[in-house]
Amino acid sequence: MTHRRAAYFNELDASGVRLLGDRLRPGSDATTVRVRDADVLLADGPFAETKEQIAGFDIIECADLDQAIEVASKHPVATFGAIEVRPFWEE
Amino acid sequence: MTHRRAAYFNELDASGVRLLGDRLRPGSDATTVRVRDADVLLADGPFAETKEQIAGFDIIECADLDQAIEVASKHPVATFGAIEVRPFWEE
Amino acid sequence: MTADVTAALDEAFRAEWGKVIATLIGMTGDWDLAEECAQDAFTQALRSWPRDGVPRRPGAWLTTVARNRALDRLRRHASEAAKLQQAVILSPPDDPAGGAVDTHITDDRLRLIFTCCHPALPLEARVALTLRTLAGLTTAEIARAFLTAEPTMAKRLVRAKQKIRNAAIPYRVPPAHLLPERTSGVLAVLYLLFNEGYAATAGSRLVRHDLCAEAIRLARVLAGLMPDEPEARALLALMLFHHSRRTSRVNAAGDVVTLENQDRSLWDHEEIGEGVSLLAAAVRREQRGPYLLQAAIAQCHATAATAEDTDWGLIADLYGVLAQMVPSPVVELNRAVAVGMADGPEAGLKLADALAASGKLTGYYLLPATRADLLRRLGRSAEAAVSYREALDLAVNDAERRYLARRLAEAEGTAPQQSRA
Amino acid sequence: MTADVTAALDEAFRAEWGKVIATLIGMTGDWDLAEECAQDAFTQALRSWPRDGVPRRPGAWLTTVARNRALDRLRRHASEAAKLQQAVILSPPDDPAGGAVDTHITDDRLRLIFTCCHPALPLEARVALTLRTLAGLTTAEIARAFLTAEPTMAKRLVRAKQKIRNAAIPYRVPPAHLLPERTSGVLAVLYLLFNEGYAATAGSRLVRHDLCAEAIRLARVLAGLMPDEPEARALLALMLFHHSRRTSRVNAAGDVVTLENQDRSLWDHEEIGEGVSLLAAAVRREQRGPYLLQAAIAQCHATAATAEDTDWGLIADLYGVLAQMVPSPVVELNRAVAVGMADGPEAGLKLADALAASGKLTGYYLLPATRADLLRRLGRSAEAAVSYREALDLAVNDAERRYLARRLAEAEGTAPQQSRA
Repeated sequence: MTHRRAAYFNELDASGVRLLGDRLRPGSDATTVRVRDADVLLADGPFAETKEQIAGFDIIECADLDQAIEVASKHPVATFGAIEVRPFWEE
Repeated sequence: MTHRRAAYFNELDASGVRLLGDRLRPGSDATTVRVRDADVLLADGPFAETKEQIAGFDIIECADLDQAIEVASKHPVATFGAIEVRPFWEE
Repeated sequence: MTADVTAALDEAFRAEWGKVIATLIGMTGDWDLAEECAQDAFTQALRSWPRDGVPRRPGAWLTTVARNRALDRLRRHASEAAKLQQAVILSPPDDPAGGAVDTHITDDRLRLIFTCCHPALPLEARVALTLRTLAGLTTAEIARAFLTAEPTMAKRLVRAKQKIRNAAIPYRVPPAHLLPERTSGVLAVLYLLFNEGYAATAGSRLVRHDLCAEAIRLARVLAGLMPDEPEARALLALMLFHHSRRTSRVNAAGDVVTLENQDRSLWDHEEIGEGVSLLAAAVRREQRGPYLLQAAIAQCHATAATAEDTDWGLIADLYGVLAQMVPSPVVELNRAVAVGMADGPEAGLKLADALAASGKLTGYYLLPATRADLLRRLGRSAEAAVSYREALDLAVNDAERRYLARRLAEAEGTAPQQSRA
Repeated sequence: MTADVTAALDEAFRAEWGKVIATLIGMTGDWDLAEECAQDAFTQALRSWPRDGVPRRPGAWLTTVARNRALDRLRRHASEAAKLQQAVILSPPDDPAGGAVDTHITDDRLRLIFTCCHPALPLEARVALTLRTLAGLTTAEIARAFLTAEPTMAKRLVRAKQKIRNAAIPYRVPPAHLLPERTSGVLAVLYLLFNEGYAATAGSRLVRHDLCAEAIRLARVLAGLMPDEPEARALLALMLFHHSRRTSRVNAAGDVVTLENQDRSLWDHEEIGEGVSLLAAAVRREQRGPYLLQAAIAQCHATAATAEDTDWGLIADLYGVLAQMVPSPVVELNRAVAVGMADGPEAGLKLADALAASGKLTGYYLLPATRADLLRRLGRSAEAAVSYREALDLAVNDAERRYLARRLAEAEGTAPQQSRA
């Protein structure tokens, strides 16, 4: 991990905003599972055939979207990739 | 939550395989954050413009891919959607 | 109902709708509930004002009625106990006379406008939501104004409100470090709204609702709410300068009349006067934002007694500063026009040619149209004709096309030469 | 080096490569290390066998050398202490004589084949990995066999090994509840391999390496490793029946010779005999899988003394059972052909027409080709010509196209009628 990455995650963890997070192996190591007519169908690779793939995730607890955007915009990946901020489903 | 869903997740949690997991709000509630030339650029919606969107995730701890496939194939969504099994990055 | 009461209701609706909504969202956090209760309050006014007379402070009256309605509704839902508690905490003590309420309302309306214009919402949703919650336009009116089907617009509004709730877009004036960026986002939405209305008045489109008037009204509210923000005042001034020319921009035949040929006696000098004083106040702040520069340029035109009196040299300089602040080929093109007027067509053509060579405005009809005008003024009719034809191929607006066709005919010598401007 | 030693090395390579690799992966869990050490062991044999003579048990010798090499390498990397520990735990006590090693090897090879054919790998990777690790083909050979560039094939192999490691595809024979499904996956890969080779021998393609022979060798290994699996034996029998006809399938001009016109004295009767006894052993298990049915059909052809002796009635019945087990329009088409032979072209045409009406085989050249043959036999030349032309438009294989063109010419009466089959 680069110094910049480490600094970012240390700060996030220290602030208590990040509850959990990790990098995922690339899409080429993914296996997509579907069940159709009781058959388990496997496919090599991710479910979506887009060029962009999910590289990791962090679960953060924020007061509002502005705080989440601030956290996301400081993520090392934001400068060349994209961070998708998605709320959890609350029933 | 339907009975079938509840049964699946109860079993998963009881077996100790599922460490964590939750449903995400749909892509229409997502905000994608990019930083370019020090500007924070926001876009309404998810980063990938595919028809299929991520609806949730579960972090499971499995001995191998076969076990992960078994867990995935029993997920209520597997019969109409797809479950992407992605390993974590281990350094 | 007497005409007096009808006028009072109308006036109250225009002036108070946004305030009432803003207060109720601030109090309950529920956008749909806020809309319903505001609607209820206005319905109640429709019933009771003709009977009991118009209250001394109609805004306070409406807010109080709407707030009580909201509290009633929330109390009725025992399951929403938590919400109610929050509502009670957030709501100030009842004050039917409306003494202390106004400052609170002011804050809420500013929170509302920043929330409606939050950059995490799609641009068209920001515009629609602003028109619905702040200006009080109905979904049908907004749909008509944007030539969209009503169900589409309704869906867009529902989606936007859902996203605000589900993604937890905060209902607040952004903190200091976000304020400049978010403010310019709000101003951009209002200016887009204005331009949408302004373009429509010159095109073949019929709009029932005057988007320009709504944009000006909202800009005035914003400038009032943010007295320390010179750009808000400058935007209002800019809109007023444009708006002052609305009746002289198109002739009886529906053709565009260029600025130089407009009848300046038709201009709305009251609006121009207001723009001038707004701009003077804004300039005192010693910040030079893009709206201030654009307003200053518009002021040069608005305050010139005749087209010949226009201070093209100053306009060219202002475009030069603007181009440095917000690099844009359209600004460069306008600068070329100004230079063409200040220093002669030769100098303007040089800039326009450089811009054409850069390829940055390929496909934009105003580039060949500008080159054509400059070439015409240099007496190079054949080249002018080529450029007019090019512009004609790219233009989509009917009135613009008629203007270009007329110029093309002149350049080709197939029509009587008009008086040279 | 004497010819004896060369032959021994060659034989050892073919027989032992897969076993050595399988043992080393089982021991270290590292596919690349396993390949490198197996390569080292064979290099070592190349040096020492000519000097010291061929060891009594070449396989055990190679395995021991490769294993020691792997342990050396792992020891050298102090940082890989954990890996080494695991390796030591997993590796059986050294046994250079190879007494108890064989059963262990057997298990490992089965684990290897199931891992290579894991359904989470892309199909082409399964095939390539099987050829590389079990059959010992080089990347260059596999690339050539599949008409792929070598770097592409190398990348595919690297990717597959990475996925096995990173996605934790288990190195094992699947547990009972997964075994039937996974076994049929392995059989499918081997049959695909065989068909790839078989189709190539009749096309205009040149393959250096005989994929059919490799497929048969691997199927034989699998049938030996899974004596309780009748489908493994049946697949081997099926391959042998097809392979027995390899020399008679194409004439000197490169044209396809249909089964009925082949010179049966050219058939490899040793292979047919092996197929017959394999199938007899498989049938005793009282399970009827799709490979068993296909092998039984192939046996009907392989054991008929002349084309006229073919038991078409039995073949039609077998296709009927197969179609119920694995619904497939191609099986239906084959059934139509068999019925056409057993009960006359009228009955066959009825089935083929129903299939054509279903639209399930649209675009597949063998459907119009079959209909054309049936129409020809019914003397309906004009309709036959239309169908031959249709088939010709769809066929891609050169030899098949020549056959169809010849038949078309006959049906159109522009060529001398060949002897009717």
